[in-house]
Amino acid sequence: MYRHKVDIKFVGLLRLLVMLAACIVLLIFGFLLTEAWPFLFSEHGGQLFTDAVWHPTTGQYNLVPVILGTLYTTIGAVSVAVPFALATAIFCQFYAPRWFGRLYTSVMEVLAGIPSVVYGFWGLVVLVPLVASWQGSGASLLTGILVLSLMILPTGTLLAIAALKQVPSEWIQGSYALGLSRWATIKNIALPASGHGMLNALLLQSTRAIGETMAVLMVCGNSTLFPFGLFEPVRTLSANIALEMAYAMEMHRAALYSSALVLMVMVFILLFLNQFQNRLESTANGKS
Amino acid sequence: MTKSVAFGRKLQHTTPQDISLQSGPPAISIRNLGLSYGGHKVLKNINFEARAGKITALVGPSGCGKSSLLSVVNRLSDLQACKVEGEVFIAEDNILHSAVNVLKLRRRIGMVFQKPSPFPMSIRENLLFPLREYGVKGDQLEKTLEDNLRLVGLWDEVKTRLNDSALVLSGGQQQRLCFARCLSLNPKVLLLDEPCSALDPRSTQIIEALIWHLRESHTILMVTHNLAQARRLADDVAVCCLSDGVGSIVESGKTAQVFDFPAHPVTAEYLGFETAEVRSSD
Amino acid sequence: MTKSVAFGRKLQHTTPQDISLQSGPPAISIRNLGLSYGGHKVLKNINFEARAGKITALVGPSGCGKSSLLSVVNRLSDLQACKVEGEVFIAEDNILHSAVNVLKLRRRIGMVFQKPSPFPMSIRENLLFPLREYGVKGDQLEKTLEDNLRLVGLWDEVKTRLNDSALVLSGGQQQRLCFARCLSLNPKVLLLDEPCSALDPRSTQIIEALIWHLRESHTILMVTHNLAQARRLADDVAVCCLSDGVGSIVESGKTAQVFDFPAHPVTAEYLGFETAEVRSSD
Amino acid sequence: NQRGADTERLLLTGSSTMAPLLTELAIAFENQRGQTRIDVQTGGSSRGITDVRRGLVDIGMVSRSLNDKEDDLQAHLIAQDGIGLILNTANPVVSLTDQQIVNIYTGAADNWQLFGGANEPITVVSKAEGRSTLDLFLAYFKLPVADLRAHIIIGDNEQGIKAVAGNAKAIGYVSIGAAEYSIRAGLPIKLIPVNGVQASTDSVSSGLFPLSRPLNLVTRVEAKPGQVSSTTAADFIRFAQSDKARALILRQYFVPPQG
Amino acid sequence: MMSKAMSQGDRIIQMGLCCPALIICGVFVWLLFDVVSQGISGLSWQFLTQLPADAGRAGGIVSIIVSTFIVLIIALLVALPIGLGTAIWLAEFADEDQTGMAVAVWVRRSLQLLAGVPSIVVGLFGYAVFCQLLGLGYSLLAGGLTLGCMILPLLIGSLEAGLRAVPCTYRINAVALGLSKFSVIRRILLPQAAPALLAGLILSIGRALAETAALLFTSGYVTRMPESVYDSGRVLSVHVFDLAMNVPGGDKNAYATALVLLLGLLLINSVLKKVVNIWAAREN
Ligand SMILES: Nc1ncnc2c1ncn2[C@@H]1O[C@H](COP(=O)(O)OP(=O)(O)OP(=O)(O)O)[C@@H](O)[C@H]1O
Ligand SMILES: Nc1ncnc2c1ncn2[C@@H]1O[C@H](COP(=O)(O)OP(=O)(O)OP(=O)(O)O)[C@@H](O)[C@H]1O
Ligand SMILES: [Mg+2]
Ligand SMILES: [Mg+2]
Repeated sequence: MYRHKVDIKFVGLLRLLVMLAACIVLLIFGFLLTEAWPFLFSEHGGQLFTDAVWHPTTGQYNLVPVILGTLYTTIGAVSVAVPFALATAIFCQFYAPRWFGRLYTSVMEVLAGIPSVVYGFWGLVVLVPLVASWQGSGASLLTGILVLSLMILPTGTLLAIAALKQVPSEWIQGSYALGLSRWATIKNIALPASGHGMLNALLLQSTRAIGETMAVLMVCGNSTLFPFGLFEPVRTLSANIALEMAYAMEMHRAALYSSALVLMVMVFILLFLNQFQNRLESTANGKS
Repeated sequence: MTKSVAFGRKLQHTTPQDISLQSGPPAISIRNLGLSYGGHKVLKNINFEARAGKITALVGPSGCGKSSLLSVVNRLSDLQACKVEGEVFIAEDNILHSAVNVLKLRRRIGMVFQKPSPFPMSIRENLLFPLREYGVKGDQLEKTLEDNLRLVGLWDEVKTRLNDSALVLSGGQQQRLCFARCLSLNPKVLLLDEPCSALDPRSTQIIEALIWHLRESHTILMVTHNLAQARRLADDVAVCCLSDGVGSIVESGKTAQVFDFPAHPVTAEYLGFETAEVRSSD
Repeated sequence: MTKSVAFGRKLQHTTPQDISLQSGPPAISIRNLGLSYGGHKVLKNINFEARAGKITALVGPSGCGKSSLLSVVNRLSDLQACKVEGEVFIAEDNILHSAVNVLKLRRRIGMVFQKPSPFPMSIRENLLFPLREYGVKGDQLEKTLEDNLRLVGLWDEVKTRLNDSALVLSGGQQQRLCFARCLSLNPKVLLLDEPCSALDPRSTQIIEALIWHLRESHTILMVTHNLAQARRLADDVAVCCLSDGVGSIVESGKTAQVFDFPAHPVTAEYLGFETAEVRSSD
Repeated sequence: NQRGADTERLLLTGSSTMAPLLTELAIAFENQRGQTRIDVQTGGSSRGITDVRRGLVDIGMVSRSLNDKEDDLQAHLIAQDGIGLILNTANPVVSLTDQQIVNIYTGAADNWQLFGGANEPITVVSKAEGRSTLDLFLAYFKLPVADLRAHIIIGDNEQGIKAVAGNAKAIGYVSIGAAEYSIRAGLPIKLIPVNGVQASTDSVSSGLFPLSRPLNLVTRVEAKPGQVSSTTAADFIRFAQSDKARALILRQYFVPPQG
Repeated sequence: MMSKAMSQGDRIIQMGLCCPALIICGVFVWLLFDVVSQGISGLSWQFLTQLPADAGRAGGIVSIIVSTFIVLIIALLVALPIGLGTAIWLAEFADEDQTGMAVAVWVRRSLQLLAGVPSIVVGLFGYAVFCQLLGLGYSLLAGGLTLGCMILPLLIGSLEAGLRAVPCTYRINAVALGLSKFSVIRRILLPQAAPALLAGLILSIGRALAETAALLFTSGYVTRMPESVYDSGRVLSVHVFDLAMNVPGGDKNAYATALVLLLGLLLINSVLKKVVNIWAAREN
């Protein structure tokens, strides 16, 4: 491939930057691996899935309820947030008056910057008693899902709006010129054309939900028992780390780092699923 | 988005919401139309009539506002940051009235754009999805697909790859696809913005024959740079010219009349290019 | 992205990296060229010559691969997912050789596209920014700007708004701007993909005169659907036709020869459209 | 990190409970001494211990007493923190015996009716495993950690206070100082006596309250002599244990050690 | 827009879409109202200009604002070049050959993975690498670097999407003129992608300001006015966290600090938008 002189240097620089960006995760992975090593690669390793409960101070390390808790909260939060984010994005872009769209975007931008403690705090003081007055202790999977979905909504909405904005106006105009209604235009042109960006936003928000710590910690109840219902308390992997890391010693500490590794593996699986789905989609559409 | 509408007296005899889908093609009459993009005036004092069931050609130099004019007629101008004044009557209704149901209006008015832009989907879906939106179902769909692709002479070229993306078609194929898409909805008025600009002579002939065939049953307003084409096809011609950077219609009337006895010196000059020989000027 | 290159014997007498920028316009000779998009064959067995300093017109039905052919000549095909076979010689160099410096090559070969697409910047910058890239400086810039805009007849239309965005120009204005941009780099070969399709007759005449004026000093290969234009301008004509969905050159030679005594029945049929009358077919 | 050669620097890491207190102490010490700079960082008691052991910091903050395995370290008591059980003020229950508390925390008793309250399930709030408050609680009630049945597991005190304040059915245990402050600030919680002893900072300071933990500053036993920082460290520890620090400790709702 | 351009179905859908938008609005208004109403009483000129006292219950937050600002600047200084470079490579160069495409898949995957790492883990990692390995100790620099790592995925994601949305014809035209990719990117693609760039930047800044756990372990807990980037300094979100969770009676100032954070974000966002608008106007 022939390149401009400037471009040769430019690409070199870019490659360097790309390597830097890609390396960070490797470094983190390596860091976790070394910290988790004494636990993961000793006789304890299997205990993560075979022990009866999570009682690290007595040498019991069953992580399954916590993994389930993470899955439930994430799936729950994403399935609550996605319809709302999508609906509001479409509303802002196609139905609402322009000023509303602009105002809404600004508000979302600010909300995206609220520290997760504030969401957690608000959840703890407002939502937990609200749910408690209805059923259970209030600190539960349900509250966790609600707070988490609130947290990922602003960024999700913003990314969805951005994806819709990127659909070329020729296509939108062409559709309107056929006398098609807005909804037909959205359904057939805008959504498919922005699908890739939407999916990316979804993925980003799912990973964010998986990794979120503070807010979840404050409203979920954090019990390490198996969760059986919406009003039961759950603990997530990241809350587990945040709750216990400060006081954990030796094997307990290594077990916590192992749980961080488990978390990363979960994210990784999610990414693979996504890619698999992408491939399915592209073969279905018959696009090259 | 803002839009100033003339609430003229003429309106009183009609309820503009109910743009009727009567069977016959309607006449289009443009009165005192002006258009400006954010303060920059592009068209002013446009007055002319496109007769029902006839072909009216709109000719004029590049940049004089022909495309902009067309976009007013089906209210696509709503989507641009432009300001429109005056009245456009289709049959008896002033379609610039804010209460007009623009969806019905646009369904009734087909448009083919200067730059062809198929949707990012398969060739088949490009035609079928608008139909489905309008409630056409089953076998009817496939039939309409084939009929319309045949009409524009594209069927044989694409019949084996109907499921391929429409975006990889050649320029001319894209334009014909857009024409077919527009026809599949059975509009009564056709706005054609240089429908043959990307086409070879064979396709041009197919499209010209098609346009000719659509006369009578459709009111056709077409922009063309090809004066020979205008002469061949059009019943009427409107000549749009720039004066002081603003476009206006300097002359309109029966084709033969305008071409052979141009009333306006600007028209005469413009039409003079039709026959110019390049080599001789060298 | 992949690209198969014929390492023919012919190559041995030249070092392809050094596409020389000699003063005169070079001849283009295309040999056994084939092209396919991901398995779908579009062109095969293309053989013809565009003589140095002459105008060669490439005509043929829509979708037969004319644009694709042009894109091979300046290696724009590299950007598409297409496979190219055969050889394209410009002067003595096979430009399909992988070691060719495509940047120098493209600088030497100007191209005007079927769909005009100015850059999203001011009119002035559209012209000046490529020049600056090539190291042109100072007063020279302004001069080149004016000269080239005048050449394409756009100067008077835009001189007061050189700093406005080029994207709001009308279709025809955009195309002329792209032409001017291409000329400002002083190419020796011009590839024109329907340079007049978006133009009104007046601009068409300007551009045709310009093309005629650029003859001798440039080798020009132009795609056109306008057979009259081909006849007016071209020294040679190559006719590209589809057979079994694959394009190939069925006939090429001196314009008068091809038009008046077509050797091939397909050519005869195709050229027959030039004079066809639509109304009569109705 | 090496600016101002004439400035002595001291770094403290450890318990987040102690961090606000030590920040205030550090400011007071700096004002007194001049030319000194004390940075307080949190990270948990175990971080404090690890960092002191590795020699990364001069002083660690540890909110529990040192155990047998930590005899390479030396603890300097600077304050006491009592742990009291709290209920929502809407709860009519006013006292619980130790056995009743054990029953509640093991799940054997799960309704307030059993203790004269409303017919409502009990929401048990406990601390996360490994935390020194939990260890203290378990040790006092002689409960194995495996027997705990908590509905809400919390991290910091304030979370516990807010959890109980927002839920009339909840019971929890938190730092008495924090609880007293919140009660004064009007939050709907109340402290209940443990083993008949009123839970208050006074009973903690008098040594009567059974559930209390030490707040320690920790150094290495064989801190190398002659280091500037270590003398500064020694000075600072002495300052933290002096009378001048008492007021500050009280202001942070902890209990200065008696004597 | 033009309300008359709607069919019956459209109107129903508009209603249908309006509801979620209003629900969301309602919830967020509730949340914002809480923060604002509780925080506004603590807000004063003194609060913005004094140092914190009594573990944050009294005094102001000036040193904390300064620390936050420095950490944010460092994070952006680190993340912007890397993010921009990576996004450009991914969007413009990765598809050139087979290896590039394969590498791009992994780079993207690693970034998405990075987005999923819990912030507390990033914090521990930042502590291990920047504070200990690189010897920066608890410092604003270490905090900024850690934060830079955290916002990278978000930044790159939106930048790449923005670049990819620029129509291909520009690239083809530029290539046909034999222009270097560098100048095409600088003069055409980046200006065209500027709105996306801005959106990504605003998102990242929001994320950065919201971050707590990672900074607690790296930039630290010290409330003193920082004198250099090597000093430890507490950022706003850590302050909010500490006041709300660790300091009895810290709620009021926690709310006030959260409010300051929101107002600051609003200010930064609007300034950025202005700047980009002016820049875009100049470019065209
Ligand atoms: N969206 C827009 N914003 C601002 N100015 C515009 C816009 N669209 C068109 N214009 C300007 O309005 C004038 C008329 O443009 P229009 O596209 O209607 O011309 P046209 O007659 O169709 O020309 P052509 O035959 O070359 O296509 C031109 O000067 C153009 O620069
Ligand atoms: N990128 C692509 N991928 C796949 N197929 C393509 C691509 N580009 C063009 N084709 C196909 O190749 C054929 C030739 O296209 P090309 O654009 O070269 O035609 P053309 O002769 O220029 O036609 P026109 O006169 O209509 O512009 C067409 O059938 C088209 O569908
Ligand atoms: Mg036009
Ligand atoms: Mg073509």
